[in-house]
Amino acid sequence: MSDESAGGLAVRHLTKHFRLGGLLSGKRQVIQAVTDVSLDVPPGESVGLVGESGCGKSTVSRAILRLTEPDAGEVVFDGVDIRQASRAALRKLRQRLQFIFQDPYSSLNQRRSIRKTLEEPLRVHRLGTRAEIREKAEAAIAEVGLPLEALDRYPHEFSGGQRQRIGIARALVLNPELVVADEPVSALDVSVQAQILTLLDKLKAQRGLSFLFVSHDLGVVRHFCGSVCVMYLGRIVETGPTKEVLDAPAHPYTQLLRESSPVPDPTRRLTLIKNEGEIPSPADPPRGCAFHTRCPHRMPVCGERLPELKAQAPGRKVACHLFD
Amino acid sequence: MADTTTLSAPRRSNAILATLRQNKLSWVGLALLAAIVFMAVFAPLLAPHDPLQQNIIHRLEPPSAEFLLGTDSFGRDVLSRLIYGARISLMVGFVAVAIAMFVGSTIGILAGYIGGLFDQIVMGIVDVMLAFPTLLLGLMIAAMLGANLENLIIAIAFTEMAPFARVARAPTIGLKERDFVEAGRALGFGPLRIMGVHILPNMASDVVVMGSLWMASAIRMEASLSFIGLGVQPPTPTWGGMIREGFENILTAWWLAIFPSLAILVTVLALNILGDALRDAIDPKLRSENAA
Amino acid sequence: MTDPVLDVRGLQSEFRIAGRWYPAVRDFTLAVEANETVALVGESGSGKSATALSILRLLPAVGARIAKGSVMFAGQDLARLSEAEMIRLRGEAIAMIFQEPMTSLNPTMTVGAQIAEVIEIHRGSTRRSAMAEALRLLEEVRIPAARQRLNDYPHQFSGGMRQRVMIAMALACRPKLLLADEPTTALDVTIQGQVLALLNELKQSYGMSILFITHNLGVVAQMADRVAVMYAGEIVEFASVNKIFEQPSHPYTEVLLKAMPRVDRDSAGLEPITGQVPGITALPVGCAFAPRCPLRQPDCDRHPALAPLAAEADHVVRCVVRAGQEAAV
Amino acid sequence: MIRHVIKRLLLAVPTLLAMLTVIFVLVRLVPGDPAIAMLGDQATEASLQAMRSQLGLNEPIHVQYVDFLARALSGDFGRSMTSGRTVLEEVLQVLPYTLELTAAALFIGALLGLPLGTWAALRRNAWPDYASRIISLTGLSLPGFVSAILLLLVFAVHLRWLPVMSAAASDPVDHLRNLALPALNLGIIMAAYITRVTRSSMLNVLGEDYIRTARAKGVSQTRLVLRHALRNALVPVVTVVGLYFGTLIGNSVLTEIVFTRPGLGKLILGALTSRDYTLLQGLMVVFAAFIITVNTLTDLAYGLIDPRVTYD
Repeated sequence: MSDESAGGLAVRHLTKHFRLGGLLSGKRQVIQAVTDVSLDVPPGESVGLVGESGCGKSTVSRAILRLTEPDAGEVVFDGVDIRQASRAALRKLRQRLQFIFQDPYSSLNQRRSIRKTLEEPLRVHRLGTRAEIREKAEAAIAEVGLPLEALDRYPHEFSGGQRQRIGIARALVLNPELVVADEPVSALDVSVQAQILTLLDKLKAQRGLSFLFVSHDLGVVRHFCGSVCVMYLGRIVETGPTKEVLDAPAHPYTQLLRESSPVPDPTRRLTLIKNEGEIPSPADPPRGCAFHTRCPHRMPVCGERLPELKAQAPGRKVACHLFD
Repeated sequence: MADTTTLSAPRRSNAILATLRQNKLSWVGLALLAAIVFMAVFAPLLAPHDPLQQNIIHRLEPPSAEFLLGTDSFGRDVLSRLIYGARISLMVGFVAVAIAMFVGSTIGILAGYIGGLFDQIVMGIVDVMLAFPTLLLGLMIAAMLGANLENLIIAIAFTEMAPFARVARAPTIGLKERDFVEAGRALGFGPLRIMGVHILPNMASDVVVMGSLWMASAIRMEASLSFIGLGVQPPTPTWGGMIREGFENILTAWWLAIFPSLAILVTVLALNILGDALRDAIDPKLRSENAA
Repeated sequence: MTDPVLDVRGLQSEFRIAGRWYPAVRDFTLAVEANETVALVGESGSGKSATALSILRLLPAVGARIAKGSVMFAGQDLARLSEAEMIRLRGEAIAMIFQEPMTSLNPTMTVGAQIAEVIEIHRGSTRRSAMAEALRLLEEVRIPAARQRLNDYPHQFSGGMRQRVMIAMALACRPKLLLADEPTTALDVTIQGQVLALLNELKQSYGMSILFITHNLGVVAQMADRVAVMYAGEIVEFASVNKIFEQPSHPYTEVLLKAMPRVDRDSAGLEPITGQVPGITALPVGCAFAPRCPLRQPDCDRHPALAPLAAEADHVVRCVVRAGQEAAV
Repeated sequence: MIRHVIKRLLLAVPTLLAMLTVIFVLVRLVPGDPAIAMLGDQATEASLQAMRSQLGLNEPIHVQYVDFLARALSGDFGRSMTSGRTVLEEVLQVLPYTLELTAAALFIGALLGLPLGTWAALRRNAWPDYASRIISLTGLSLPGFVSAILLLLVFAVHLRWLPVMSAAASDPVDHLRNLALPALNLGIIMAAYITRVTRSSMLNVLGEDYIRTARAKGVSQTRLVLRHALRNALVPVVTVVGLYFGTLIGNSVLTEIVFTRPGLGKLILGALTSRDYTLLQGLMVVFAAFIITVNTLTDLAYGLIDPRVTYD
């Protein structure tokens, strides 16, 4: 695989299947949320993870921080496998990897002031004296563009966009190197979304942060991410530099995704290419290539054999039998 | 600073108090409850007669100027016994619910947070306990342990543990999935900190509200057990015991059964009104409906 | 040109909060022509959904009211009809579809029964013929194996399929006007494409008009003939779709367009503005957008009226800076 | 649907086992010697020994457990110590009275509670709402024996419309007259619960998106309530009826005592006062079986009301 330079994140063959239903309750089924996903986030880079609901993009992001325990695979950060790490090592790693959530309303504890929310991680990790911790919290709130008075208020006093800033500040206090952001702007209105994206741009540039950026919005990913991984039903179907992938998508699913994304330009209305069928359930994915049931280019082989994710051009990989 | 956002003016928000202020009925409940607690605390000062003093000459007298609520078959003053009876009812209700609340909600939080097989087994047991009629369960336990104050409290506390476990578990599971708890895990917080600092305060109000409703139920149960004869034994005055005596004389002395019945009704009703109002206040769905 | 299908004038809808009435929709004037799609675009809190609910008089019975204005439809003022007359009209001449396909269908009735119900109510058909018509409608919105699915319950359908059922239900009585409130917002983008294409096709074959409510400018560009941009309960700009995107004239419209990262080309940098949409209890006295506006002037303290841009009668803007001083009220 | 029924029936088996286990543990947790408890302090050592072996107390605990389970599952709950008849005979003799009483109470409860709760929800924060809330709150604050005594004082003692004692009667009219007050007593309490839950569940349903859809379709108010809202609102109502069935049985015990009516309640009280240990244990098993049956019926009712349940 590509370079595993120090400091970066390397995910290898990550798999997570959820078992639903038990002995007595419900139908027993296995949701194949993520299967054999490998990706790299080099230091200082932003990698986008896009796909539609149920494609497993959120599960990947959560499994990386062990918010859900993966079934198999490796998650290596700066040479340490997070899944094998000792308790102490994991505690250290937690400081270097942080998470930003989608819903600004549920990501903050209603009953704790912003100051407590921001100081708590520093206290738990014993990072500095009382005065130092106070200073760090104040620096973080200023860095996300909120006034210092915000520290002594409670979450319900803030708007969605402001809460998202606080969530970002909380992720920043531990001074992480990599931030995993799960749809951080999709709950926000366009004008507020632009504010948060601009803030994240600034943090990326000033702090040299790397991002794994999960989103369903190709426009947002094009703006924020240098490279992109497209997922469909638990697997990565295409990766490469964002511009190239979006301007000249190779995988038929990426093409469909790109052509279905509406463009704010009435002179370029979509003449939707053959777009039929539903997204299959991850509990019962089709055999072979998971996309073959909807694919306009399907061939007999597509229903039988799983296409491998292979290099198709420099920096670009596609999992499709068209490129065999 | 281009990207500094401004804050709206700070607003004082204590939605629970605000809702209580609006709900006039809750004030009635609160006032009634305060009066009953006052009566229980200052019973020796308020009672016109000794509740245990028998007086054969005055037996089964209807309400009069001297005996405002009449006398019982031993000639004891019904009003004084009623005032002292409040002590047993409130004490049993409060202590039993406090025990049930503590044990039950600890079980509920642990089951909800740990989840998996542990949760299934614990909640299975809780469900079986819930399925038994509380009164029957209390009846059995009190009968087997023997009728006295401690056993009465144990019996009631035991039957009411299961509902508290259920009440504590549901929000725990909801909160466990919430992003701020996940954020705590991502930040490296331990399970005790997450349960104690992030989950407990967010669900405590649910449990406390249930507490006031279940205290009503505990007082009802105490009265029922005393009525059957499995409560605190005579001659100690209890409302349930007084009704039992009144029931035996129902055709001749109506006042014996009526007044303790009303006392129980008022106490339980006051607690239910209060609990209801509190529940409305903490339920964000109901609250937003009220606001709009 | 013939009369417009829907002609709303000076509509004001209010909500009661803590005992006082506050306007969620203000001075709303808009006409929808026959077989035309008018998009109502704005962020949350802009009053676009409240507008649609006001037209169909579906605002909550308690705590909400239409305070002013008229809603002319087929020669009647809907704001003044009795509830019984409105019931006859809903689902018959005007239909509505909603944002959440997962919760907008009754979980305890089969989809066939839910579609047939509209026909039974308004056409007085028998259950049998209504079900036959329901089947035809399901086929028309391209539900695969419609005959088998007629007696299925909503939970057996995916989100996209449920939205198709909603559309079938809305079309059952061939309405003249369809109110579509964010019909694709909850759907995945590839499914959104399917539903938008279907709506465009049905609009042609049924000859109906659509009032399409959305926050997504990309969807607006796909669907609309004319566009009304809403902010804080008011229309701030109204023009043909080409004008809106080529020559956005209200500073808020410009901001919206610049703030949206595009999939088809690189954006050098987004140009966000600070602040957020004001709540309906705290509306500024003058221009509602002034506190966030880069073009703000002293005159903006006065509340501006919708006024045509110079020499363009069909492009109106609520801005003293852009549409001339004399328009201020 | 058939799969659903089978699954629910299978689900009842482990619950029954769990309940039997709880009963077994509970009975054995009692401090002191049950033989002494039963025969009294004056009993001779020989008669105590005989009692212990008769109760199987000399066996190791796991043998006792298996024996208890095996007997219980085969319907053998032992013999009453006082009457000498089998527990099953004792129970079957009075069961019809309790069943009749609870069924009548459920009927009255639903008849009063469903319309009252619906009306309150439709007139939220108007007088029907307040009235129904106060009435239902009072209803569920009343201990069963208090309301029973109040009813007795008013209808039997004061007005003399109905009999004070309601024992068995051969004449059907007398039978109904005997049933009237106890059933009304339990029915009022049940109605209080049903009113409350119907109101809140109806309020929830009326706020649902699909109710708005129905209104947008031009559905009239009556049809909206009867056809779209009521069925969906019924699910929590059934849950609560199932859940409060235990409370209903508990209250039926008190009711039977006050009205001196035969039934399980009287039987249990007799067992308690005569310290009839086997009868008590047997009665608990009968109650457990009763409650599991009700819970299973409740689950099956969900399947009839809500199609989502049967298809999961």
